Amino acid sequence: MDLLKAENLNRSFGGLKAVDNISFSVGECLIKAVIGPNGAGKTTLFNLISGFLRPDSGSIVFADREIAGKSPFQVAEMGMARTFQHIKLFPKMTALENVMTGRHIHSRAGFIPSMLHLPGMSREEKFIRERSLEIMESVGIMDLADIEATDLAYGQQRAVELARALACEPRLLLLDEPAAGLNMRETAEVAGLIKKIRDSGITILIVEHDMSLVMGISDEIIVLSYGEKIAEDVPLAIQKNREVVRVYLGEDDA
Amino acid sequence: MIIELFFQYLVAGITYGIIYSTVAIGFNIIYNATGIINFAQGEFVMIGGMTAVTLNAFLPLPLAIIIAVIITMVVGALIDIIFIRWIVNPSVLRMIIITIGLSIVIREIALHVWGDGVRALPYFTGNEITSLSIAGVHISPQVLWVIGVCSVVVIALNFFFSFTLVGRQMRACASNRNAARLCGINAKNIVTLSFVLSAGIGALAGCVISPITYVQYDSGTGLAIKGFTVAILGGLGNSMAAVAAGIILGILESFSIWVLPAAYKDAIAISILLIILFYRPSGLFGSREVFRLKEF
Amino acid sequence: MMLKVRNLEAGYGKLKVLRRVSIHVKQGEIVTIIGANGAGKTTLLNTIAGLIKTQSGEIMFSGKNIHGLPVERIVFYGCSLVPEGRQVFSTMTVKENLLLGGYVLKRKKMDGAVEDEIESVYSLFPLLRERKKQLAGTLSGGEQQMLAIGRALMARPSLIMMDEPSMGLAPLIVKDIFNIIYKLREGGKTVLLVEQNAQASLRIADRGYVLETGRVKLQGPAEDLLANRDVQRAYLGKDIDADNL
Amino acid sequence: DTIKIGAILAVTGPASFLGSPEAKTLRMLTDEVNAGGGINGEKIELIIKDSGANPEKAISFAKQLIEEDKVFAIIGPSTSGETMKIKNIAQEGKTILLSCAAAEVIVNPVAKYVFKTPQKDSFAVKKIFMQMNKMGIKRIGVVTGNTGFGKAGKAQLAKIAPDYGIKILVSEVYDKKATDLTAVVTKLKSKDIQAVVNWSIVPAQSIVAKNMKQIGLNVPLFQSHGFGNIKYVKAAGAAAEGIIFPAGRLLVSDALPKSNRQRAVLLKYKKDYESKYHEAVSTFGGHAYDAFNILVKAIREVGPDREKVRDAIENMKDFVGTGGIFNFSPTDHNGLGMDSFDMLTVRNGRFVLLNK
Amino acid sequence: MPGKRVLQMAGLITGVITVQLLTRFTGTGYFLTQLTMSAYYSLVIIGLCLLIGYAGQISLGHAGFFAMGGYISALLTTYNLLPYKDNAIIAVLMKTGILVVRTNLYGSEILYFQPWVACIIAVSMTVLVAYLIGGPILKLKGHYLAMATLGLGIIVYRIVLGSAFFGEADGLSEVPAFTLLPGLKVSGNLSVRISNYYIAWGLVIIAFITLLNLVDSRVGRALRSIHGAEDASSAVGVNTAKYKLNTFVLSAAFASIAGVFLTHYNGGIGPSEASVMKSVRYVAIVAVGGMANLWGALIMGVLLNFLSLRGYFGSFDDAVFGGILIVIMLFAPEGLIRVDIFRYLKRAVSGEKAGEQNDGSS
Ligand SMILES: Nc1ncnc2c1ncn2[C@@H]1O[C@H](COP(=O)(O)OP(=O)(O)OP(=O)(O)O)[C@@H](O)[C@H]1O
Ligand SMILES: Nc1ncnc2c1ncn2[C@@H]1O[C@H](COP(=O)(O)OP(=O)(O)OP(=O)(O)O)[C@@H](O)[C@H]1O
Ligand SMILES: [Mg+2]
Ligand SMILES: [Mg+2]
Repeated sequence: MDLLKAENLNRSFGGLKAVDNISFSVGECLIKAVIGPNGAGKTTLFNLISGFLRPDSGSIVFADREIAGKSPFQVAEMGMARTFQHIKLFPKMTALENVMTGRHIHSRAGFIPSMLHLPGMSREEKFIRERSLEIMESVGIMDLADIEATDLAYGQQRAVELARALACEPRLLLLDEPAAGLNMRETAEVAGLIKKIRDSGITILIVEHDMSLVMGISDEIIVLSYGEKIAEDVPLAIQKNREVVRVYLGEDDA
Repeated sequence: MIIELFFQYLVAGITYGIIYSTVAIGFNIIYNATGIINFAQGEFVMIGGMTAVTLNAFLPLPLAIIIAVIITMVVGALIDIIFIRWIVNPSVLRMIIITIGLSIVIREIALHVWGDGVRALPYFTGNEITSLSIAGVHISPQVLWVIGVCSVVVIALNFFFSFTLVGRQMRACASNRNAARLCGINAKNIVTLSFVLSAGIGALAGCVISPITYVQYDSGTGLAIKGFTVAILGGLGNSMAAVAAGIILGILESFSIWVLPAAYKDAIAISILLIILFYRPSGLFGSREVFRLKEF
Repeated sequence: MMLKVRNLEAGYGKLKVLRRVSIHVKQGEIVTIIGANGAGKTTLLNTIAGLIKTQSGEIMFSGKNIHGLPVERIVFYGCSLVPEGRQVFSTMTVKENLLLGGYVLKRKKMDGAVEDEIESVYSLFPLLRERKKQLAGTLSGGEQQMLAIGRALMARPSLIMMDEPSMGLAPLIVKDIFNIIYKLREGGKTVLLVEQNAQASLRIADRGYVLETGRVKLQGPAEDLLANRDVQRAYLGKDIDADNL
Repeated sequence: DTIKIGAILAVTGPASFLGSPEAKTLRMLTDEVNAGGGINGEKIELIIKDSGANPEKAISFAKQLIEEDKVFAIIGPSTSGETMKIKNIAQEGKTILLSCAAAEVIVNPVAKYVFKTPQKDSFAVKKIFMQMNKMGIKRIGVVTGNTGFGKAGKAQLAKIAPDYGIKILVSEVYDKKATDLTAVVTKLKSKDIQAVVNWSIVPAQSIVAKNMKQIGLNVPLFQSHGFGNIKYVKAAGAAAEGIIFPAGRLLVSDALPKSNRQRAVLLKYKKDYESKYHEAVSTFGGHAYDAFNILVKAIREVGPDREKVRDAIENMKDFVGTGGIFNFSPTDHNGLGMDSFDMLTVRNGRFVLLNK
Repeated sequence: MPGKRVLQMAGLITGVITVQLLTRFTGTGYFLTQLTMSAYYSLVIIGLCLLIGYAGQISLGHAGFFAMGGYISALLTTYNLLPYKDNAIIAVLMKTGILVVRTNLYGSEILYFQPWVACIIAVSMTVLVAYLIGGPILKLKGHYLAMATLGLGIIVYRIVLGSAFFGEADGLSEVPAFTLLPGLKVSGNLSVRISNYYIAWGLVIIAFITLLNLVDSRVGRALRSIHGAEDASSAVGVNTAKYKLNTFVLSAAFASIAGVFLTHYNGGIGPSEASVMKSVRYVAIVAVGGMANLWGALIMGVLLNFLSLRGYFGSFDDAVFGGILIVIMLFAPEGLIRVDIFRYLKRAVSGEKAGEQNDGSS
């Protein structure tokens, strides 16, 4: 069963076709990677899927529902979470609060109940906190919980962002360059983490330029170039694909 | 008769519009260099006008205007040096509030320096009752002066910001101050310069419009609101757009008086502004792309 | 000696990040600094560039004490920084970004050189030429990184400091970038490089430093560091691969 | 000991042209009375509160003055809106209020403790209409500022015009801070009118005059008694020539015949004020002048007893003030008649009596 | 209700009662007048604090909402409907008690809306307007949002200033007392000064506690996240448009309620309540209080309004206010009332020495 299915997606900016008639699908509990040269349209594709951009045409079906044109929060409520290429944490909030915000769709209290502090809210709040701490623990940033998120170093911020996305308990997780700014050891750790996430039943769509990561973890890879899909295959085949090597990997890739 | 009236309203609208635009341009300059709106901009206009009137008592008009503009520029520089320059990492809201505070304080100082009297420079050409009549449409020569000065300023500024290095540096500082400094730009001086420039242009505007509008210690506030409206309507940062937007707003106001009670003039003009903003959140001529990229 | 930092201490407010850091860079060298997340690499570069106030210590650049000088002065002396996270002027075009990078040349009364320099940046990054009229903020992440490097090069710095230049770039481009860095050195430039891609950066570098929680933990010729077991384990992830993949 | 007199005046803010001369006048008078030994030996303590023309502040101050300072009487406020807000408070606190604001609603219906010294707007309006009748003007346009003053004038003009057979073809309100009124006067021009009445204060009165001339609307311009300040004439320059308006006699005090009963009072006020503050007197300061003197006169007569003083004011006759000759009665808490106005005009940049 | 909140509430209530008792024993009961008025203004300010400080949406038009509440309820309770009493609708309304008759100061009869009805209509109209206009307005950002809200304020100002039935420049006067419950009425009458002090403060405390609850909850977190990074916030499922709108409407409702009550308390309202300067004042006080700091907003709101209404600044009211803005924004941009102060006080009280080295943690 495909969790996500995109058909004939198009999106252009001015005259530039950033996403040009792309179709693909992601099966449940798989890791699918999107790679391609800078400016190929990977982030744009993510933005289309997660509702941040409206496709010019095409359809996106997520969990059997059409989501093209839906707004980001609706898509999120349906079980899709994402991270951003440029880290977007909530400033003036601690790392823990950032992650707790990620629990938004799994808690209920609205304006009036919150204002009146109706019974049951303390329990909900306590649960949010505990669950968030668990998630932070699993990502290995428990000890950063009380530090203001934007004061953290780059790599730590990435981890908080990932934890926040995980706090949504999504069915599909979109990761835009999760290993950017991490050293090789940390990258390897992230690779392990992503696999763990996948094994816990979350489908993952990932954009990443670090080939050691991509080739190591992904089940399938799509390659974009100038907005078009130029290849879609398993990692080994992609590594050998002439076109991909020419536009993206370079000749003597290790 | 109807045609004649139409043109008379049109001329009135253009007059209003040009007055608003001259103020809006000053907003845009500081905005372009710092990304903030200087709510004390109206006060530059007031200081310019007031100083020129005071000087004109014993100096010839052109000299009075020149010196008034220079004095206002010095005031602009001082404001930056005393209040703005040494703030590390200014947030937009903080700057807005400081400039609002400045505008209030300057107004109060002006009240104590000049009293609450109403003043004006003499008409540059002719006097209060001279008007040129073109096919039954009357226009005061001072309006032509205002239009002339405004056009020169806009063209010069447009050239300045798009094609000169200093202009570009100003925009760079607004976009990302640290990055600008890494390019070797002395961001603090650039901001001071932008204050000086906008104070000068504000003061010049204050001088040329004062025969029409008069100046008083508190005339800055009203002008500032109109100038801000026009700057936003045009799309922040673009002086040419400000003039176009100013004239559009002026004409709207003027024609609204034709058909509706004048008491609601501002309400009508602003309702239209709101409607436009709802459809074009970046203003009439502002680039939507740039708008999306701006943080605040 | 191009750059000499001694006992530098710096941080944010009361938080001390750098603790008595001493490094030096010689003329014509590529020196790389590696370290875990939050080790203080960015803080170190920003402090040298003048963006962060020093708490104590000294920074000598080309024989001048630049400690405490404003950023723009330091740039003028020939020490440029490509900041972390591609801080391009997002509301200006690519071309304008480059022109601003060339401001230092103007101040040095070398106006004619600006156009040449733009040409040479375009030939390093042909993509930028294609996008020269686009607003920098709408560029893709990688394109912005190229622009940031290009802009710093515009000043013809004698020392160029780069904070994770390969971040977010396609493998092909990463190779290019490291090639370019290598070429920069051949063109007479000195490079101080902060990289997470320790492997690649140590390969092109002459010497390296390992920074850990604000202290210089290790230093030495690049080959030695590459071969160091601790470095391999901590930064190259050599043995983790085996356990986890 | 002392007699406390409170004053709530718009010394700063949009109505400072009213409050500022009023406050100066009161200070001058207090000094004068105290220097002369006070009222029957008791000194006056003057407490001026600057409301900045904000009603909510006027309310707060009125309560403060009445409950806390326990003042004997309150002079002010300067504007009608503020006065109307504190009318009840004064009434409830049984404190005499001598308002310096123009609107007739202040004294109509009559509230026991509330008086006012400025001439009624209706008299100014009638004076203007009488003049129009003389000049054979039947169709007029009206423009008013959006202040309390303008509002009251607009209402009276509309109400009284039919009595004099005059038609108002167009009536427009403009902003008190207007910078140019070409569009408004263009609207007037498009109607078949024989004269324009402008009812406002502050610069707009000069702007109307200028803009009319500039667009070639060459009909007589009548202004309100608010034009009574020579600086507006200066501001309007050549455009001020020929403007007709009703005013108290303060502005033409020099030109009054020796026989005029107000002459001495006016000249004294003018001399005292101008030598002390080095600025021209305005009729607004005169309102405070009259209020203060009426109060002092009443206290001198019956002693500092609030009820008695109130009665004394209500029954005061023939008091010669700057605004005219006051004759109060239980039904008239203003006490001025139509004869308190003269029609003035501007000739060669100076105020002169119109029919002279 | 969490224990912390109960403590805070108890503290506030004690403070309010203490002040009243103090004025009573020192014979300075007249202070209560201005304390009551300041309380109502603070109600506007804490609502605005939620909008600006937490949700990050500036509004330079809140005086407009205050004025809408005040003016509508003033109009409904002063407009004499007696001439229309034969009209069928009016007759029905009279029967149901929605319209009632009173005699005014001068002995004539006035048929007007029962103040409760007027209050409900006024607040619902404000809420409706805020709701309708909030949608499109809140799509704007930064200076554009500032302009649009400023514009909204100006429109309200122009309408009340230009409309005869709103009394134009004079505003509306002779607004009757508002009887909340039998024996408890909102009125400026001297005899009910103390009860009015408690009405005002009761209202403020309730509002304040609900806001404290709100910002400490899931909703508060969502609001702060919108403030910081709207994109990321919607990516975790926050309906940013809805949250912004709700906050806008909530703060407008607070302003409107404050307007209604203060108008009845003052017995009238004038156009200056709708002016731009008033809106600016509200925003400035929020800033001086420290933006995202409800306590700061409340304390500065009461303090500055109290001083200004007492006339302590004399003719320098505006100048002093402008000066305060500049000085605080220059030297204490986080506001004067800071959380650390409380923390410090707590430490001082519990006898601990203020820790020197352990910053960053805790
Ligand atoms: N808002 C926009 N306006 C105009 N052009 C845009 C916009 N967003 C993206 N583009 C252009 O669309 C193309 C695709 O951009 P995108 O960010 O999707 O690339 P990417 O594949 O994520 O690249 P990278 O790996 O460098 O992040 C780029 O050329 C970019 O310049
Ligand atoms: N603006 C700031 N305010 C407070 N603390 C900060 C700030 N920026 C960084 N820090 C802290 O300083 C430490 C060092 O940060 P720095 O950015 O120098 O690390 P780095 O080595 O560059 O890490 P990375 O490889 O992730 O970029 C971190 O612990 C971080 O939390
Ligand atoms: Mg991308
Ligand atoms: Mg770093």
